[in-house]
Amino acid sequence: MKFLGFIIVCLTGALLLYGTGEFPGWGDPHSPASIHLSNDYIEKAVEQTQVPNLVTAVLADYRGFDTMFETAVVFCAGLACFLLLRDFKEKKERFYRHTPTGVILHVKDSKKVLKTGKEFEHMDKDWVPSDLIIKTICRILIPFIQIYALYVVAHGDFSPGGGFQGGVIFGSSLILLAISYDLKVLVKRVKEKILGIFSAIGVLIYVGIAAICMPMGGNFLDYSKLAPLVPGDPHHVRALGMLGVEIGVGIAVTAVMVIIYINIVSEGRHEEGL
Amino acid sequence: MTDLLTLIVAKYNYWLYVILMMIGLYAMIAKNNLIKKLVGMNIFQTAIILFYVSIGYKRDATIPIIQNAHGGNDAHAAVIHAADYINPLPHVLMLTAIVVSVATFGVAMALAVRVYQRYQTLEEDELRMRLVDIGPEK
Amino acid sequence: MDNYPAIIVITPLLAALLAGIAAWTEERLSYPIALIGLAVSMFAAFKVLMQVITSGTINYRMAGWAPPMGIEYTIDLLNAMVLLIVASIAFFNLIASYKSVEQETNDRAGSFYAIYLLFVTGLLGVTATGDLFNLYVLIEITSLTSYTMVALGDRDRGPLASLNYIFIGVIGASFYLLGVGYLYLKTGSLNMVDVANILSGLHGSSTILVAFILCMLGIWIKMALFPMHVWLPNAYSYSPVAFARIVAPLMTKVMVYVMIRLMITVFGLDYIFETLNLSEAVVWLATIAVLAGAVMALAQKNLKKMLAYIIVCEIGYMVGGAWMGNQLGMTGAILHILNDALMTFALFLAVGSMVYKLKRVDFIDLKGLFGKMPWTMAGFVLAAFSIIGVPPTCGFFSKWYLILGAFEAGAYHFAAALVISSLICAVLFFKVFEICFFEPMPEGHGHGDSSSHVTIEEAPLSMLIVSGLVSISLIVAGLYSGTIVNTIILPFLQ
Amino acid sequence: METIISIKPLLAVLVSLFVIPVLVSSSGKPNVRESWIFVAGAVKLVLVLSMLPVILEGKQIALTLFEIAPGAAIAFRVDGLGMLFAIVAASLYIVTSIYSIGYMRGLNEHGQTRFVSFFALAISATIGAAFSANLLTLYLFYEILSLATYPLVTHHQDATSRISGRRYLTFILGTSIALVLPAMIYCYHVTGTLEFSTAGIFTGQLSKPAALVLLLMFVFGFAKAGIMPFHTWLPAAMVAPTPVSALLHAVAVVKVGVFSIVRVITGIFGVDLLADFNLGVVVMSIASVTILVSSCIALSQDELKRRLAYSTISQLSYIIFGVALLSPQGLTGGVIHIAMHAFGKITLFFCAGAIFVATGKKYISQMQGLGKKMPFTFAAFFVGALGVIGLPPTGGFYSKWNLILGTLEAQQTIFMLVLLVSSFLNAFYFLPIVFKAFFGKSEEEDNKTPVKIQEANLCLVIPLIITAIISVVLFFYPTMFVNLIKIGLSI
Repeated sequence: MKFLGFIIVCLTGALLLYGTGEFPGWGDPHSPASIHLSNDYIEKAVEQTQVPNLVTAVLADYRGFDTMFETAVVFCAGLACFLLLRDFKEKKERFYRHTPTGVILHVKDSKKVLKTGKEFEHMDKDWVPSDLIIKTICRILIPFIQIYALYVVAHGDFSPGGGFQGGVIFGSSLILLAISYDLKVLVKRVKEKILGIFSAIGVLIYVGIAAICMPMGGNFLDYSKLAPLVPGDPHHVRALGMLGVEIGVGIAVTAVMVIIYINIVSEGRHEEGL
Repeated sequence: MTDLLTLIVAKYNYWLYVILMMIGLYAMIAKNNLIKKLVGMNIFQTAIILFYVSIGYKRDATIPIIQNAHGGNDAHAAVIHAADYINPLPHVLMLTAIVVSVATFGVAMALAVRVYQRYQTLEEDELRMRLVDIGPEK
Repeated sequence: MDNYPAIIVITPLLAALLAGIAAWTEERLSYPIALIGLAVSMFAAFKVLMQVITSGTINYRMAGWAPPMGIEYTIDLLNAMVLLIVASIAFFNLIASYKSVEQETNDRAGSFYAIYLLFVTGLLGVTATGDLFNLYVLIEITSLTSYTMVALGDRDRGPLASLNYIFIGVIGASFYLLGVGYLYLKTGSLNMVDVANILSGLHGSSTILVAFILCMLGIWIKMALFPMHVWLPNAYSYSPVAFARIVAPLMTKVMVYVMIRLMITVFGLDYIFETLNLSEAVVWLATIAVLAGAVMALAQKNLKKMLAYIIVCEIGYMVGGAWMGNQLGMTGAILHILNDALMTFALFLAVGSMVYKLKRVDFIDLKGLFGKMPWTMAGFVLAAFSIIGVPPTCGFFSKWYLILGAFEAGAYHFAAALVISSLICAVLFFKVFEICFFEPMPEGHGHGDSSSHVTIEEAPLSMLIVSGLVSISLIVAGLYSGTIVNTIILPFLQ
Repeated sequence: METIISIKPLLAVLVSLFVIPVLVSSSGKPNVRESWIFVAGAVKLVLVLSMLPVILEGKQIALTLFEIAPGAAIAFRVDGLGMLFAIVAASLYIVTSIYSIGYMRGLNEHGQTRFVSFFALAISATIGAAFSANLLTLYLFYEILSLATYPLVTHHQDATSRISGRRYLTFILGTSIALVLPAMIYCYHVTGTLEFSTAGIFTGQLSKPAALVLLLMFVFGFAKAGIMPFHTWLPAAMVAPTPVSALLHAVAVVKVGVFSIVRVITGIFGVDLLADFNLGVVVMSIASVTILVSSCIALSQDELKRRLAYSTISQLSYIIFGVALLSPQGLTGGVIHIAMHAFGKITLFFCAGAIFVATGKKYISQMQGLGKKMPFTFAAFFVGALGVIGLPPTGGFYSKWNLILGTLEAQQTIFMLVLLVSSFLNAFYFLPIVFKAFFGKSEEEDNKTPVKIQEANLCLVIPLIITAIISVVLFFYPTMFVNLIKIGLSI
């Protein structure tokens, strides 16, 4: 197998290199790729869409259709992880800590569930005493991370950023919560049901905005036809449309990030993670 | 020889991407551990991203964000030279490709977890033996 | 309203999202939502086909941007036909699948339907799009969903099979993506028509050659052309029947469509057959694929596996026909996309009903099935005849065109392979029939009472009706294949 | 030649298809079911006969259903040959239905509904083949017939029928897919049409070797005609209930095979082409080998039905032989033998079945002295035997006579000898049965345990008497069939 693999790899590499023979030099400003379409984008995009960040303009408008399915892919991944891993069966054995004494109880049968309140605390099997410093620092950091994420989403039109980036950052803030405290905290804060619904709603916002354009008399995704619906300068309607879909993307990505994380670290049990 | 060198120097990042991709592909084919295969898969996809991004690069040009175009309308005033900005399209495409590969990777990880839950191993040869153990197929 | 092209693809997506929400809030709504979504999409596809037949190709600009800057849907006769096939098969399968989904997905029907609809969305998009990169994204949607489904089926082997499927699938998709990259680097465009125009000046460029090879390799891996088929049998036989019934007829056919689309629209037949002159080699490959698929099918002991290998063999038919380099062959290949979709659908419908009743479909489980499920078996027999190529079922007529094309191209080995494979298929299916017809029902096995006298236990009515419809459509499609060729395929090829 | 567009041929084909659902639905009530069979059979016969006068006027009836590709449609055209075959099949279908009721009920077989349904399907396919306007349609019905007969052959659903069913399919389906299909498509590829025409469809595209290969592919490919070495399915198929053997293996199936070969020789290649290439002799020699060998084998068979089967094989080759003579006399003799042999051989099969039902005896050696107990049956058997041997006063004589004239006409003296020899062989393996039956000492007389044996029930006896009478009548009035042939082949 190894040898065969090696042969295949070498053949592929040779093929690809053979192809590079006629490539234009790297960074050649006159290569077809840099002439044919990109010039149109660079020159026309701003006046057509009022969005100086060309990547966002192309991503969310010219090729917005791609991006919609890309978001659908994200949604699909979340759904897949849920379907594949989520396991609603209760875990067999549980560990509780009696807060006042610090005594640890080991409950064998899954039926018996102690009420976790101020007296008992449900804890992970391989439990490490949670570190105060980490907890505190993360508690301070997380809000800033989330603000930053929102900024990245909102400001994607003018500076590097956009729905995906923002969504990822926001999701990672939540994941940080799960890492610094433990999974139960996250699951308690962000209900699984909410995540599931939001992952769909995020995409729905995108598809919805795109679909509304059709009854408004435009083609699918044609934001310019939304002018009657949105207040303000009709010039900016495209930019606003993009902002809308970026928000949708952000929501979807956040939700899916968390879904994937929760399901994978807890093998779908949602009881204890890393 | 020298011209080969010049060729390589002129397009070294294409050569790099090819090498990177070969590494990834080899890992996917030859490695015995499923997680290693997954890592190989990521390297493979990253190589492609490198390739696309290098297509987009343009000598002495900056990122495709139009300067002093905030607020839009005065963008007409500032005249835009295509030569000043690199090609935005490959970056867009790669944004999509990255998301796709992440999604795929997520699903693959989930599957790996499932496999581990069922067989308590991720080594292919051991898995094969396990499969023989559980007998004829459903 | 001229938005039908978009609606075909969008409604399943919307339905998928709503079903995804319903899965969390009101589970029983998800099925009707899915049903409505697919019905609308099928209707739109029908309208589009009619429109294309009467008034020529439709160009639909996403976001209203003119290509190549924007993404465009270019719907001509070919993909209008394929769109209708995909949408309608997805719809009817959904009708047939309600019971088996209940049976197989433990209380997660909602999410199942969401994935199912996403898969259909992907297929429809792949078929409709006129943009190379958009094609890639949609291929990935279909792949991602099918990875999931495969893993959901067989508890023991599903996940592992699916993981291997992912590795191969990713390689395939990435090859295609690389091919597109090479094309983009040379042409600077992603719109199929635009690329084709620029390419016409670039014949003989090594980069384009590599791009072509990469694209073809990628698509071949995705369509499981021998010897790149290894993922298919497991993937199809481990996935839940509700899904196997749609992935088996559609996935490979749509990929064949993509191949034909790339050959005709992007690279151009004259480039492939005159500049490169690869026809010989690929037809030989197809010949081997046909024979290998048939022979491997002979070795199977499980009905699903056997059918999976028959699909591998059928793919050989279409690839061979498409690469024959003459109009007859191409006609045969395109006609076979339709016919093979129908036949495979009919076969897997029957198998689905069997699985629903018997749980297992190893050959030994099929004893006395003619007595037990006569109507299901009737459908199965008809579909089998179509695969074997017995007139007047549709399988015969596409075979007719393929063999004619082979004769015209002088590819007698391919014609021989077709004949041999239909002989082998005859052997395969009559092996099954004999078990179902001669061997009495085993005691104490199967469903309900295991008394020696056979009791009729048919599949649910929904399955029977659908499989009845499809079986009839096999014959109708066969008898009207002349009309189909004259109104759709030949005009497209001219 | 004037052509009339009419839907009658289609109806004639479909009538027994339409009746199948009725049969299935009335599976509980045998009498209702059988009455429906008769209705369908009668309607079919009437439809066929209603077209007869038109045909005899020298016109044709045509109907194109589906245009698959230019020159290859699914279409019907009723001409002399088709008419002849259709009349034989349709009329014998009714007789056989009566017979099969008696037989199936006499032995109360299982799955009678399935039996009659597929029977109806088979007869539809036969009529369809008779009325086919082109090779594609003919092939279509040929295949349908093969598959429709499979459940009939394997009706008993036991090990032996499984094996013989397997052999049946291997030869019938295998050859038709492996040989006929490519040959047919090649013809279409070369000429762009598959329409039967007495001039043939080839206009000099074929070299002699190519023509030879194609011809052989067709002659062996239509394995229903039982040309050696593709004959073994026929004896194997004798495990089927006797009505099946009678209709399908004396009339429908085997005759469709022969009919197809006749069509190919006269309609695809055209007599003249073959004459130019002088390929008739090849076919004739193949046929002669089959005739002689199978006759010899028949001599050695003790089971009556197997002996009949082998005699069928040799008789079928007579027809091919006659057509391959490529001379008017030969063609006439060959084609008319389709009819003559049909009536003769079905009589024999009916007798075999009747004997089996009445006495449970299958083997010729057990049949000594039965003639006294079952006079009508054995009388009919005698007539049938005469018909097959080709002696007056039976129609068989007429066809034999024409064949021999044909050989003389074509100066093929050796082949004439073949005919004579084989006729003697026929006589040797049939007549002794009758003589033993009438004059031999029956077993009961040796061992004094008299077993009560009398004629089988009327449903069995009447049909065989009818067919016997018909085959005698045909000796005196063969003219209609002859005219049909002359019209059909325009000779």
